[in-house]
Amino acid sequence: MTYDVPAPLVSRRKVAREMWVLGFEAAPIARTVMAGQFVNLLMRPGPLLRRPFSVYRADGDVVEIVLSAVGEGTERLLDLTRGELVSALGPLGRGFQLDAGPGRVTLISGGLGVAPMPLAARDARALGLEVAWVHGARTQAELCSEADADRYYWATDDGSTGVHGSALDAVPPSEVGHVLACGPNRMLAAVAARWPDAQVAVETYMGCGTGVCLGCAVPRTSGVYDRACTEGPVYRAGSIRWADLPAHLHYRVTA
Amino acid sequence: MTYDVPAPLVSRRKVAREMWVLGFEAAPIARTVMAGQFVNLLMRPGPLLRRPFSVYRADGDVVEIVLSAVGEGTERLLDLTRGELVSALGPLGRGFQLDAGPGRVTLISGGLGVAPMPLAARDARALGLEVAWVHGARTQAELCSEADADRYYWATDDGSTGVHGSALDAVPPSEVGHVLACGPNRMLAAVAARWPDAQVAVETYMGCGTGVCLGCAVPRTSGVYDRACTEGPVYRAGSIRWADLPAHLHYRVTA
Amino acid sequence: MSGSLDVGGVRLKSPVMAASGTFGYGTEVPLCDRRHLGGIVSKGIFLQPRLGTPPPRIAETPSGMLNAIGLQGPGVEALIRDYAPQWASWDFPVLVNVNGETVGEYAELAARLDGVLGVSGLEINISCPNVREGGMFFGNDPRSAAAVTSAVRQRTSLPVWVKLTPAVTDITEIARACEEAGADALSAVNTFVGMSFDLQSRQPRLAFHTGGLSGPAIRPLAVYLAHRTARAVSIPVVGIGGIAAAEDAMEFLLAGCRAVQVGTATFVDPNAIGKIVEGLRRYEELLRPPD
Amino acid sequence: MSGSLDVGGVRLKSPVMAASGTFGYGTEVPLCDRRHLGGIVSKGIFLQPRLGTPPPRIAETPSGMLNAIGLQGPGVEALIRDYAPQWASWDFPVLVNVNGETVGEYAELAARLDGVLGVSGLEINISCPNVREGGMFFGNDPRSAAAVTSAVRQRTSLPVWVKLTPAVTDITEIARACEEAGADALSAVNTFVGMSFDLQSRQPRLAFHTGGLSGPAIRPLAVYLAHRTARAVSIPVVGIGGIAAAEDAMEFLLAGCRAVQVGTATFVDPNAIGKIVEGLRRYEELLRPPD
Ligand SMILES: Cc1cc2nc3c(=O)[nH]c(=O)nc-3n(C[C@H](O)[C@H](O)[C@H](O)COP(=O)(O)OP(=O)(O)OC[C@H]3O[C@@H](n4cnc5c(N)ncnc54)[C@H](O)[C@@H]3O)c2cc1C
Ligand SMILES: Cc1cc2nc3c(=O)[nH]c(=O)nc-3n(C[C@H](O)[C@H](O)[C@H](O)COP(=O)(O)OP(=O)(O)OC[C@H]3O[C@@H](n4cnc5c(N)ncnc54)[C@H](O)[C@@H]3O)c2cc1C
Ligand SMILES: Cc1cc2nc3c(=O)[nH]c(=O)nc-3n(C[C@H](O)[C@H](O)[C@H](O)COP(=O)(O)O)c2cc1C
Ligand SMILES: Cc1cc2nc3c(=O)[nH]c(=O)nc-3n(C[C@H](O)[C@H](O)[C@H](O)COP(=O)(O)O)c2cc1C
Ligand code: FES
Ligand code: FES
Repeated sequence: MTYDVPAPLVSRRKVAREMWVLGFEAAPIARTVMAGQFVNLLMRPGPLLRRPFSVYRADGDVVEIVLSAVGEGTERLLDLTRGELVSALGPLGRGFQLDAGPGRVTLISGGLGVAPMPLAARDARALGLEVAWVHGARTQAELCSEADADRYYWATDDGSTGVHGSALDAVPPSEVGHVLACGPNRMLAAVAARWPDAQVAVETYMGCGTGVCLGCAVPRTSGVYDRACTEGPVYRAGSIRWADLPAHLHYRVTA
Repeated sequence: MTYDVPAPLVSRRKVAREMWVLGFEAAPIARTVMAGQFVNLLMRPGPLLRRPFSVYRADGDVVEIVLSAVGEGTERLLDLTRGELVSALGPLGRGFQLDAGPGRVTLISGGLGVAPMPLAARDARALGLEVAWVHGARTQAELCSEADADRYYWATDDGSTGVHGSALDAVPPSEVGHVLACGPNRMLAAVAARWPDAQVAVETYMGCGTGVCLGCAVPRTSGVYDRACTEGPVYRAGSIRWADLPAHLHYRVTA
Repeated sequence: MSGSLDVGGVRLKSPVMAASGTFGYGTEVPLCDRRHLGGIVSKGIFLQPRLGTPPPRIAETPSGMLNAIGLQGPGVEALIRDYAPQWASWDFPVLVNVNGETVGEYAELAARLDGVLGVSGLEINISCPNVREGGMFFGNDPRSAAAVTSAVRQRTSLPVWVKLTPAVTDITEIARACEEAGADALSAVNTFVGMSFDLQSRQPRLAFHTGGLSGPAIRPLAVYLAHRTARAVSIPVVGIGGIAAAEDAMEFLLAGCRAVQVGTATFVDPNAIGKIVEGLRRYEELLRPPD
Repeated sequence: MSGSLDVGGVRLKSPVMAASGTFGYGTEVPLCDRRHLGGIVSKGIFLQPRLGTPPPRIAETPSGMLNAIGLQGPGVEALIRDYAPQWASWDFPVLVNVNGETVGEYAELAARLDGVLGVSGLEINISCPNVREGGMFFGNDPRSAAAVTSAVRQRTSLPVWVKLTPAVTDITEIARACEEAGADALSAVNTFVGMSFDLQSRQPRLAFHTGGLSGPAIRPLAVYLAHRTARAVSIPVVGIGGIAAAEDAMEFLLAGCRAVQVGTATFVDPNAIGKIVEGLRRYEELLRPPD
C-alpha cells in the first residue's frame, strides 16, 4: 500500500559534516516502511519532480531521512523550517529481504549509503540476526555519527580514523555474514565482485517513483532493464550490469 | 540612482480584509524614493520575473508596500517569514510631480490604489500643500484602515460606509484641488474624463522595470507607446489612450 | 465537465486523459481517482519487445524534464495477453499508442490490435525515426505522416488518432495530411527534442544524448500548436503539453481542443488527473460558447 | 574566460553578450558591470520607426515569458543619430539587430549602417514575417533565409551574423544555407512561438495573441538546436536561450558554441551578465579540449 501524505518537518539534526537527518510526520508511511524502501518527496515551491530518499529511521509517526545538499531539491529540504510541509509519497520499492536468524548480517555503507542501514539493523535484530556494520567515508568528519549494530568498523579514505581505505577494506573476514550494502554505485560494483549474493540498494534518477515512467532503468545481467522504483531499489548484487549503471550521485567516498 | 539590495522582511500588518502591508529593510531605496515610484521585487524560490509594487511608506531604512494575494508572486510575498530576503530593485519610475504650496491636492484611490498615497501625502505636506483623501472600495471591510491626510472621504460600492458609489462620486466639489489618483485603470479613465490634468499612477505588466524590454507599453494620445517603468508610472491623465490600456489587475472596486 | 463525451469515435468518461508513457498500462499508478479518468493511452508499443535506451534516461530542466526511454516495452503479443483482458473490464477507454520503424510495421501492429477486446482505439505515434528515410521522424513530413495514417486506417476498424510531432515548420500541413489520410482525431503534441550537458563529465546528461522535453515549460508552445491544429482541421484535437492544473487544461479547451491528456504531472502527483477533473467543474460555464 | 576573443569578425571582450531586445540600446540597464560585457546586440531595428504592438505585450509562463513587442523602435536614422555616437566611445562591440519585411528592406538597412562609427557588426533577425510570402518567417525557409543573408552580405563590409528561428523542421538546413550565403557567424536561437489564454476574458493573454517564448524553460531546446547548428557549419555559433547562470552558459559552450547571449535573465537581474562572466572563471579548465 502506498500513501501520499502532507508531511510537516518535525526534527533536524546534524550527523556528520554537511550531513543532516530530517524528520517528517507521516504516520502511515512510518508505520509500514521496511528497510531499503524509500519515500518520494515533493517540495512546493521547489523543483518540478519529487526527490527520492531512503527511509533512515521510522519512529512512531515520524519518518527520518539523511541527506546532504547536492542540488536544488536537497537544498530546499535543508532550508525547510519546522512545520513546513512536503508531500511524502511512500513507502516505495522493494526493500531488503531477510530470513529469520540465527545468523549474521554485515551492513556495508559508504558515505550517504548509511541511509537504509538503521532500518536494516532494526529488522535484522527483530529476526534474531547478529548485526555488524562497516561504514566508510572520505574522512573522519564525514563519518555518520549515528550507528546501531552489535559491532562497528570504520574506514576513511584519508586514514583519519579506522582502516585507511574503503568500507570494503575494513570488513573483517570473521564478520562476513549476509551482506547488505549501500553507497556509490562504483562501491556497490566492488561489493558485487566479492559477494555476488549481497543485497545492494542502488540509485538512479527517478521520474515518478511509482513504476510508470521507466526513467529509473537498472541494467540486469538477464539483459533487460527494470525499474529501481518498483523491482528495486534493492537487488542481488550479482544480478546487475554495473558497467552500464551510471555513477550518478557523487558520494563523498571512493569505492 | 537605482539600487538592487537584498531586503529582509521586517514587518507585516493587516490594513483591510485580505490587504497587508509588508516592510522590507532597504536603506538606499527608503532614503531616496519619491511618491509614485515603485520597487521591483524578486523572490527566490518564486516566479521567474520580478513583481512591481508602489512604495506605500518609507520610514528610515524600511520600505513598505501594500498588497493582496492575486497570484503566485503576491502569495509568495505574503508567505515570507520575518528575516527572509527578497531582492529589491528601485526606486524605479517617475513619481508624482508637485509644485510648492500654498494650494491643495486631492488624493483619489480605489482599492489597492491607496498604495502610493501615503508618500504623496507626505511630500505634499512637505511642500505646504493641504491634503484631502478620497478612498473607495467594494465594501467597508476592504477600505484601507490607514489614512494620512487633512480630511478623508470614503466610498463603498455597497454603501456599507461613506458614499454609496465609487471614489469619484465621493469627491466633494469643494475639495477638488490638484488631483493625484491611483486605482484600477478603468477608474483612472473616469478620472481622466473629469480632470484631464490629474496625475495618475497606472499599471501594466512589467518584464524588467528598467526600461529595456518595452513590455510595459502605455498608449499615449500622441500616438506612441511609452514605458510605464521609465516615462511612467505617473502620467497626466489626459495624455493616455485609456481605451487601449488593458484593465489588468482585477482590483476589488468598480470605477 | 461531468458526463462522457465522444472524441474521434472514442467515448471518454471526462475530457482529461492520461498521456502515453506516463501512466504505464493503466495498472501501475497508485492513488489515482480512476472515477475521473476520461481514458488512458497506454505506453507506446512496437510489434516486437524493445529493451529501451541505457540510463540515465531522464534529466530535470527548469519546469520540465527530458526523457529518452527508447520506447521500452514487451511487444504487442504480451500487451494483448497481459493487459488487454484487464482493460476490457474497466469503465474508461484505453487507446494503444502504436509505433513502428517502417510504414509496414505500423500497419501490421494496427491489424494485430484490430478487434482485440479492451482496446478502444489506436493513437499513432509518428514521432518515431523512419529507418527507411535516414531516421527522420515520420511526423516531420506530411507525406510519411499521411502514409502511416492511411496504412493504419486500412488495417483497423478501431478509431485512429494521430499524435503530432511539435518541432516542425508548419504543423497545420501535417495535421491536414493526417486528416485527409483518415485520422479520426489528432493529439497535439508530443515532446520537443532537447538536450542538456553535465558539467562534471562534459557529456550530455542523457545516455541517448537527446531527449523529449515535457512538463509546464512547454505549455505555451503546446497551446499554440494545438490552437493552430484545431483551426486547421475539422476533426477533434486533443491538447497535450504541460498540463498540471484545471487552469492549464482550460487553456487548451479555450484554444479549441475537445479534450486533453496529462503526462508529466502524474509523476509529480499520482492523482493529478483526478484533481484536474474536479477543478474543471469551476469552469464549466466558461466552456459554453460566448453569447 | 578572461581575455577577448574573435567571433565571426567581431572582437568580443568576453564570451557573454547581451541579446537583442533585452538590453535596449545599451544605455538603459542600470547596475550592470560593463567590464564583463562581451558585447551587446541592440534592440531590433527597421528602416522606419515602428509603434509596436498594443498591450498586454508580455505574459509570464512556467520558467519563461511570452513577449510580443512588435519590434517597436525609432528607425535606423534615429539609431544612427542618437545611439551610434555613444557606442563609438565604448570598449565593447555593439552589433545592430537588423529587420525587414522584404529582402530589399534588409539590404537597404544594411547599406545604411555600413561604415557607421560605433556599429561593429550586424545580426540579421530572420524571424520576421515575409510580407511577400504570406507572412511566413524568412527563417522558416532556407531559400529566403539565404536570400536575406546574401542581400545583406553584398551591401555591407561589416561582419554579418544571422540569428536563426528555432521552430523549423531541420535547423541545419537553414544554417548551412546562411553559411553558404556568406554569414560570418550564426546566433542560435531566437524565441519560440507560444500562446497562453486568460481564463477571465477567455482571450489570449497577449493582445497580439501569440508571442515569443524565452527564459530558462527553452534552454534544453536551445542547447539542442545550437548543438546541431554547431555540428552542421564551420562558422562560429553563438548560443542563446534561457541562460541565467555560468552553468547554463557552459552547457552551450560544451555544445559547441563559441560565445553566448543572455536575454531574459537581465530582466531578472540587471547584472546577470556580470555574474555569469565571473562564474565562468570556475570552469575555464573545462573548456580545454579533453586529453
Ligand atoms: C531509491 C533512492 C534512494 C535515495 N536515498 C537517498 C538518501 O537517503 N539520501 C540522499 O542524500 N540521497 C538519496 N538519494 C539520492 C537523491 O534522490 C538525490 O541526491 C536527489 O534527488 C538530488 O536532488 P537535487 O535536486 O538536490 O539534486 P539535482 O540538482 O537533481 O542533482 C544534483 C546532483 O545529484 C545527482 N542526482 C540527482 N538525482 C539523483 C538520483 N535520483 N539518484 C542519483 N543521483 C542523483 C545528479 O547527478 C547531480 O550530480 C536516493 C536516490 C534514490 C533513487
Ligand atoms: C508600477 C506598478 C505598481 C504596482 N503597485 C502595486 C501595489 O502597490 N500593490 C499591489 O498589490 N499591486 C501593485 N501592482 C500590481 C502588482 O505588480 C501585481 O499584482 C503583481 O505583479 C501580481 O503578481 P502575481 O504573481 O501575484 O500575480 P500573477 O500570477 O502575475 O497575475 C495574477 C493577476 O494579476 C494581474 N497582474 C499581474 N501582474 C500585473 C501587473 N504588473 N500589473 C497589473 N496587473 C497585473 C494579472 O492580470 C492576473 O489577473 C503594481 C504594478 C505596477 C506595474
Ligand atoms: C517518460 C515519458 C514517456 C513517454 N512515452 C511516450 C510514448 O511512449 N508514446 C508517446 O506518444 N508519447 C510519449 N510521451 C509523451 C507524452 O505522452 C506527452 O505527449 C508529453 O509528455 C507532453 O505532455 P506532458 O507535458 O503533460 O508530459 C512520453 C513522455 C514522458 C515524459
Ligand atoms: C522582450 C524581448 C524582446 C526581444 N526582441 C528581440 C529583437 O528585437 N530581435 C531579436 O532578434 N531577438 C529579440 N528577442 C529574443 C532574444 O534576443 C533572445 O533570442 C531570446 O529571448 C532567448 O534568450 P533568453 O532566453 O536568454 O531570453 C527578444 C526577447 C525578449 C524577451
Ligand atoms: S521512477 Fe518512474 S518508473 Fe521508476
Ligand atoms: S518593464 Fe521593461 S521596459 Fe518597462
